[in-house]
Amino acid sequence: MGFAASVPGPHLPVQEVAQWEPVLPGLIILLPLLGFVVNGVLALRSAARSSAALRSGTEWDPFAGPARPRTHTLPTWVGPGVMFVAFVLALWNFAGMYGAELHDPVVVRYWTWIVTGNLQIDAAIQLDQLSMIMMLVVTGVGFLIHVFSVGYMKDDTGYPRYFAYLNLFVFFMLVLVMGAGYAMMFIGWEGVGLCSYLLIGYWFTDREKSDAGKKAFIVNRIGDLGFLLAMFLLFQAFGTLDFGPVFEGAEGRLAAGGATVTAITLLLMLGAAGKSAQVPLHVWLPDAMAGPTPVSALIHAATMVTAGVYMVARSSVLYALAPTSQAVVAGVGVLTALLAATIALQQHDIKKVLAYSTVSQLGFMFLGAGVGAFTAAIFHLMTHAFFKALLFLGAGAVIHAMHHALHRADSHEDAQDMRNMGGLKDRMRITWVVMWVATLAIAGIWPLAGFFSKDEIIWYTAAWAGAPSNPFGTLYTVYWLVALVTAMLTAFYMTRLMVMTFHGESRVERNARPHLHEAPRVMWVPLAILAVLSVFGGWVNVPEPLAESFLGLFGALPMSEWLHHWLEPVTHDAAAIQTAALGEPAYGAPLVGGGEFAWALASTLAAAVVVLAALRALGGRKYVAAARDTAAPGGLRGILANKWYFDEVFDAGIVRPVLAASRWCWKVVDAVLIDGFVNFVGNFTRLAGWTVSLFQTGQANTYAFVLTLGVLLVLGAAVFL
Amino acid sequence: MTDFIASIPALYEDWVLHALLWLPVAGLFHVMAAAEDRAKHIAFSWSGTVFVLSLGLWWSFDPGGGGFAMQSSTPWIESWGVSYALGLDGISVFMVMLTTLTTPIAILGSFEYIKTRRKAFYALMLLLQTGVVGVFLATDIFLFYVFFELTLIPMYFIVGIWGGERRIYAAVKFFLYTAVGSLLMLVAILYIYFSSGSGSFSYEAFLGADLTMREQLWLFAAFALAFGIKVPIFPLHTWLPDAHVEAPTPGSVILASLLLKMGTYGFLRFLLPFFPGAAQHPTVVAVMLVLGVAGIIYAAWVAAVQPDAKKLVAYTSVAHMGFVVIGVFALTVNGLQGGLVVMISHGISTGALFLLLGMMYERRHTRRIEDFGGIGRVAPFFATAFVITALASIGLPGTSGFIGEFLALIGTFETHAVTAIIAATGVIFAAYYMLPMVQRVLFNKLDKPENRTFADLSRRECVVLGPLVALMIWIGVHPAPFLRRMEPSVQVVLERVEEARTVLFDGASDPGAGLAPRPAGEEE
Amino acid sequence: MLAYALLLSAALFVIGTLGVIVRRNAIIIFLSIELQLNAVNLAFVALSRYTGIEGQLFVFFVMTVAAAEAAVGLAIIISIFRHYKTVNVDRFNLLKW
Amino acid sequence: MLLDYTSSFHYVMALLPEVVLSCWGMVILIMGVVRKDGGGRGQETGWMAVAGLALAAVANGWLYSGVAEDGASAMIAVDRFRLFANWIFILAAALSIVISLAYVTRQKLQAGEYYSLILFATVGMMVMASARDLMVIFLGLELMSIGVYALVGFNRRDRRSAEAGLKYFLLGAFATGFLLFGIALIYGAAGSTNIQMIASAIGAGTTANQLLVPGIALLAIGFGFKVAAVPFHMWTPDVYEGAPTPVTAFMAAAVKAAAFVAFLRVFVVGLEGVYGQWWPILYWLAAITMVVGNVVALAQSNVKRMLAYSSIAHGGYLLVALVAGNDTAVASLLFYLLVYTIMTIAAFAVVVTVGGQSEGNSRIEDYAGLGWRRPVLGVFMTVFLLSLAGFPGTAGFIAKYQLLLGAAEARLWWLSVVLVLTTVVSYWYYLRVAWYMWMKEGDDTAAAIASSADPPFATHAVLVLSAGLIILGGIFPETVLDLAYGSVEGLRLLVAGASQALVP
Amino acid sequence: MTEILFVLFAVVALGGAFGVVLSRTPVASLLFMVATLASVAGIYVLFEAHFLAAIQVLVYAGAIMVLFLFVIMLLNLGHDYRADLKYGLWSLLALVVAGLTAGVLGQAFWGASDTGFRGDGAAVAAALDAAVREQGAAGVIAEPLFTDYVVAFELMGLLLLVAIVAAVVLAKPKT
Repeated sequence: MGFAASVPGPHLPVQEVAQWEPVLPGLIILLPLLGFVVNGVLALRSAARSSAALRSGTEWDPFAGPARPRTHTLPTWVGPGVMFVAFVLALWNFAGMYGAELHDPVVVRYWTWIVTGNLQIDAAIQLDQLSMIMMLVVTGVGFLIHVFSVGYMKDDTGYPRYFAYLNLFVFFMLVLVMGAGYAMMFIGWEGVGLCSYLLIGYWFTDREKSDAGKKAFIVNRIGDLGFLLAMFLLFQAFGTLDFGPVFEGAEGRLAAGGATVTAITLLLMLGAAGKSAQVPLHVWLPDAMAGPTPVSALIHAATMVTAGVYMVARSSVLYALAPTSQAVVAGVGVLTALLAATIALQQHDIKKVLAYSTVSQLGFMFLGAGVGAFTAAIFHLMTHAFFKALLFLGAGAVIHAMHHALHRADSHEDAQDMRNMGGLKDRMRITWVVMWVATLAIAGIWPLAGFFSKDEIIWYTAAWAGAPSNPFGTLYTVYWLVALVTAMLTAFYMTRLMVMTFHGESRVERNARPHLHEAPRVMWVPLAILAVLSVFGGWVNVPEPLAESFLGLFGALPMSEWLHHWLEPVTHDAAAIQTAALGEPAYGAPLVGGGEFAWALASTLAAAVVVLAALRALGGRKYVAAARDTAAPGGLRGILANKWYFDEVFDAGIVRPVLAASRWCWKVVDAVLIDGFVNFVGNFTRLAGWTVSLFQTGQANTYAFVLTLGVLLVLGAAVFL
Repeated sequence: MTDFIASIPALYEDWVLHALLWLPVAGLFHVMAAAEDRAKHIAFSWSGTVFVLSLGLWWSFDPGGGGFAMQSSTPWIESWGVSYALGLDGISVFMVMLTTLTTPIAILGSFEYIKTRRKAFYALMLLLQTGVVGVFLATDIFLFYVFFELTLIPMYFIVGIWGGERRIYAAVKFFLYTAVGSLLMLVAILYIYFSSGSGSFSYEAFLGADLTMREQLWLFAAFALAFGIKVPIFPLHTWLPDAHVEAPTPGSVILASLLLKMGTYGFLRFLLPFFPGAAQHPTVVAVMLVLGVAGIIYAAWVAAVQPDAKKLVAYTSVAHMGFVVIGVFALTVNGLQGGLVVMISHGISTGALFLLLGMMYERRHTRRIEDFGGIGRVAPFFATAFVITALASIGLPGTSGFIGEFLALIGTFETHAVTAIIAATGVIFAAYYMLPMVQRVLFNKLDKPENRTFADLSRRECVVLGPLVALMIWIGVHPAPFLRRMEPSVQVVLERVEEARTVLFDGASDPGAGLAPRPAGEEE
Repeated sequence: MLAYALLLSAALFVIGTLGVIVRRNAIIIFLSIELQLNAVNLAFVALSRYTGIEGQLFVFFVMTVAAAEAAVGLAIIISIFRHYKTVNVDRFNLLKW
Repeated sequence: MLLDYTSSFHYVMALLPEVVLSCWGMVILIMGVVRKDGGGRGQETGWMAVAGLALAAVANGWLYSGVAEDGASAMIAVDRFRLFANWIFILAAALSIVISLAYVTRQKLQAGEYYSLILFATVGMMVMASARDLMVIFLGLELMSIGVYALVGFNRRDRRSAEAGLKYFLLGAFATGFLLFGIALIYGAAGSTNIQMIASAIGAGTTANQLLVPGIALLAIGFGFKVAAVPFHMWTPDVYEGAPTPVTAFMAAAVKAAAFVAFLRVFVVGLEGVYGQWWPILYWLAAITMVVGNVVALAQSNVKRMLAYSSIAHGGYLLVALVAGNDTAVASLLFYLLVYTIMTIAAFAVVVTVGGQSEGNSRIEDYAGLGWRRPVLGVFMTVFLLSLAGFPGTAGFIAKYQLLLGAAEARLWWLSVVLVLTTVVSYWYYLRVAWYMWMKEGDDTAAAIASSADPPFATHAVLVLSAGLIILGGIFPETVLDLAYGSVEGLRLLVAGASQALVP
Repeated sequence: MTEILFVLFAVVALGGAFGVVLSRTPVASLLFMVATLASVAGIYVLFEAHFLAAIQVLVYAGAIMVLFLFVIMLLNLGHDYRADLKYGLWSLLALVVAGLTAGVLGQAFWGASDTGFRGDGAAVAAALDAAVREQGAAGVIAEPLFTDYVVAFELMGLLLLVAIVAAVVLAKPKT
């Protein structure tokens, strides 16, 4: 026996399908990791300096000197830089894939990750149309947000740490969307959860903020449990967790509508609900607004929270096989959309409104994914990434301005409370404009991005409700109606936000008002780009009838059904299964009766009406600044202001009981029962010893007596037994 | 010359196991002979040398067919059939390497912590290392038992002399608790010895013992008690928090990283192969799984409400070892391999956690979580290491903890889905106990003036933690080399269980006949 | 006859035992022990009629031993009397528990 | 050389160690009288006694190495069992004398009488080991007992010593009565007191069972007293506590060993045929002894008294070997006794050293911090305690393991379980001494005690030797183990021959 | 005749024994003991053990008991009238235990009759009587004492030596 080389080394990258050669796909993932490492080292160096100062009783201000220290200048280039290169690479690959008209996913294997007797998981990435879209969104929007952050976080002492976390987040997000199997996806899944945790609690010395991070992580883990269990079931059913074999074998191995596939999809749904903040696991997302605003834009609006939608879309084949799960997904989605929208009506924190708006929009995406409109869901995911990122960044610009102004005025007013704002439009023109663009987009006003995507989801809901053999037809109709109402609510609360923030009289602290100013260029340029995307982003997936109609200016606008075709290879299996099971969807929408065009027209008009009505109704209202606003709303408004009491119910129903049970386990079971028993055995033995030793009276008579007693016993036993 | 170089591998394989086992004893004498001040350096050098030596195992160990490699056997007490027999297989190789790694790290980590009676301390540490390595290397049951018990004494003194306030209570509790189990196991060992009729205490001879189901169940109970206390399995765990809280840092590290592993190692090495029938008896499996799951959930809950950071981590050990228990008794290859990885991972991450807590204690002389807060601001390197370790401990993908728990759970799911589902909630509860501690120690306001002078990691402490953190991530990212090395041995265990299934459960005409002797026993 | 002798021997033996238990005077306790030895001697003698001369021989040995014990025992009693000024065994309880 | 007892010279040869030792004892006695002790003189007398023991050991070795016997019905057995046991007694006596040297001088005891009594008691033990006749066993027992009675009460200045002497004497004599009654009944039942004759009578079925059965019970009681089996153990703690510590050591090791050896020969050899009659008695005695001995030891705060209870517990372990009764168990009894002798005397040597002038410092608190103040004493005491507890790495473990092996071979599972569980109990009180020594700092009194606890050279030598032997025996026990196994051969062979010869 | 004498001696012996245990003064106990010893000597005679009967009276009742008396007198305990008998529950317990022990022994001995006990008891007795006639009462005992039991005999010598040494050591006054 020598130095055996029987253990094979890591696999060289192996490419399974050679129809198209991806360009350095691994580098797309690695670049953000590289950024993380560089920024992380810088962060540690700067933290070391500041902590050394702290220990000696002073504070280290990195911005005090004439020039910023290198630890605070390098990240400016490294952070967005790696994102930019990654985005370019992603674009390059997109172009390649576009040209190759790829049908099957390209899987690139790097090394064997886990290998046991009957399980092999490779560190592999999968490139297909869906992951490509996600990569573009993640790197593209991510890049813009990085750039915005340069301005937003400029004066934060933890600047390098911030970029390290942000880069790490993008790394995990890319792993999530590019992983070639559920296991890889899970790495990213938990990884982004970690980064979300770190970034929410970025200002970790603030108790509330770090609480929020913790809450996000734990709630996410509840969802992760579902994901984990789904993986176990998948492994049991398929013996692998790779996407390829699972989806190819799904129809053969799993009975359509059967318990297994339903269980798998419901468990996946649980995972998705955790990550995408669906009811009832949505409670973490509003709290997550504790993080820096660009983080909210990137993680809690544009990318991470949509991972659930991505996962459902990715598993479209499985969902198509499980109509019940689909109905559940759609139901959860629509319920979430409605509840979140109602809550958003009564929030005063600008970020909270956006957070609930995000939850609501994610609900729409789930609705889409649930009814089988996977493309529509992804489409909405994409457009939502644009306009919600824009909204958050815009809000960030507002908060940035407010914060500076209040800081200058030595005011302790809340910089995020809309009751302290008002009339900002005069001082923040650009922000005001782009925010309106985004608001109209999310409200679903033609021809902005949100109109096409949201519209499509609602329309598909109706269409599938009318599918001939859909067992849940009625339910779908209800979904559709709720979705409609929610869409109207969306328009309303967004208008409310705009009105309270930018219009009317200024309620800003008088001394602070002069200090309000527009965001620097590094911040508004990304806003502008996103605004453009919010306008035109929806044009990539316009059904032909619409594009040919008045809404597409009779084909004059560059609209196409491109996304639909692009995602065809990913979704057509699911579509085929679903159509086979439920029948063709009813292409005439209910109530409206007509086709896409009539419906679209009606919906955009309705949305516009709501926006205008809201403007009128709210525009004239006098708002009271937060400091003076003591009136606690009652009735339904109170319920909404208190977010339907979800947190309270969880607290009383789960958190406290578990805590109480934990205490009980510790103080009673552990200390009294188990340890008590153990100590009892010990003490009892010692006590017994002591008791027996009392017979040792020191008197010879006693000893003789005991001896005789023994004699009697032994003799008696011997003679009689 | 070239011949000599070519012969080095064979030479290495001939003596390496003996060297790993006895070099620490040599170090012990060296420490005893040295001056008080130099004791720590000497001890570190010896254990470091052992570690370097053990590194060769990574390349030279050949998993082969899953049997023992580098076996050697010398008669020791011939009249009893006891021999000094050592061997290494895919199960023990990582345990040995974990030992050789952890010991120097624990010693290095104790440089500042142990201020009094250093010679005695380091001598005991080295003795402990010999004991633990012996447990993992012995292929003779008598020899195993000797080492198994031998580890108690140094630990008893380490806890009792250098421990905290209630050190004596903790030390004695630890000692008696574990002794109860192991002595009953001794009786069981003798039973098998006479049942096998081979007049030998070798591992193979014991495998050849022909035991009926009834006998197997009794013996299983005795062995399971011994190992279950060591692990510790749920209701037998109360010695652990006390021992951990009172033990000095290096003691806790060794206790968590190595001594607990002796229990689960015993499961894999003895319990399953010796009593394959009992191990798959439905009632036994049910009991073990329930206890494993109970440990996971219960310990996580109890951990979550501990005010003492060290006690918290101690309870997490119980939870982690619960994963090993269910993985093992799932009797699937994934479960067993997962259990093994959890053992390795827990050894690394919990060891690191104890080192970190020790550093906290050295700086602040308190272990109460509420006495900290905002440490992240004053000690960024410390905080980074702490967070990474905590994440590895709660099984974040990309760290070693995930691989183990994932495999253990998936393996359990294959045969006992409900168990796995309940156990998987441990994933949530892990976050539930660990994150609040991280938050309350590292985050929140730096509002206690004493904490403002909390020093960051020194260079020595970086050297202590660096390898552990690196390993956590390495195993998390690329565990395949580990998994490949352990698989054949795990398969051997499983095959034995399978074999017994056909004999004892599936259509055996005479269940009383028991297990047929293994073919391995016939080969000579 | 043998049975009666043995019964008598047993009775004497048990009375001796009783004496050891209920008397406080060390000398009387010792005397009771002598009584027990005598009972044994009686048994030996009775049995010797049925098994041979050795029985009587043993009585001879036992008497010698009894004499030796008497010497040592009384010496011990004298020795302890010097410390306690009594031979009441109840007083000798420095050593207990 | 073959002993056939045709010449009375053969008797002398067969009893050579005993003869040597008896004569030497008289020489010591005269030495004591002639030289008048006091000063350092007593030490020389002591070393002389050790020399005599060495001579006896050599004589014993000569017998062991090749003397055979041909006298099935001889009263004296010349088998290796006896000779191995003799070595144990000699070793125990020698170690006890060595640790007595300083004590005797310090307490101004009469060295000549003291050492000669030890030697004579040793002769008694050797007789017990060699006797193949109940009467000779009885005489040996008395020889030993009378010597030890005197030794226990030897320190006339100490009332505790006197009290212990009286209690031991009264109860000892009392128990002797039972033993003697038992002998009488066995004699009546089997027609002989010769062990081989008894065995053959039982084999031939010519015993009177109505006498045999109570006879066996009474014999068990008589021996049970000497081995301090519960409930015949009541004297042990008091006597062990009160006796001069070296004498306690001697009693704990040698007296117990002698009683066990005789016990074993009578029961395992002589009464083998009625194993069914006596094993339940001993089984329960063993179980109760182990439990009570260990459990009550927990309650002790005096180290000497704790060791007394510990010796009761060890008696319980050894009874297990008797119950098992197979060759492994017999060998284990021998080996255990040897190891036990070393470790218990060594432990008492530490107690003697710590005890100081007044012998009063034997409370557990007096040991606080001793380990760090007197590392040599501490380390050695720890080794001895661990060995007494039966921990791996020490000879005590090997001995206990062999005992269990014997029990397991006899399939005495429950007794084995009791044995190991009570062993766990014993860990507590042994470790308690260790934790006082190492884990407590101790107050000024303890510090003063430690500073005066300077073992003299002889005691030091005993400690080093014992610790060395214990660890050596724990790691390389093979040689001595084989010797013990070898010593079992021949124990029963003659019985088989005798029964053939006797059956017409 | 033998039976009557046996009963007579037995009654006296038992009475004496009870007297030993129950007498209030040590001296009385001692005298009762002498009575018991004497009656036992009488029973020896009934069993044809004349030599032992003689020694019993001479050595035991004579020498040893006188030694006891000396000690009692030496320690001035002769008139120690304080009851050293334990009454009450203790004596009751002792009685019960002793009674039960006696019962067990009696139960065991009841069946030990002449016939069926180790073959023919009469033959052994006859052989013994013949030996006594031939060698004399002392000779019968002396012969095995110096042949088969010579070892025991020598041991007895040693035993007496030890007893002397022990007695001397212990009884020596404190210096």
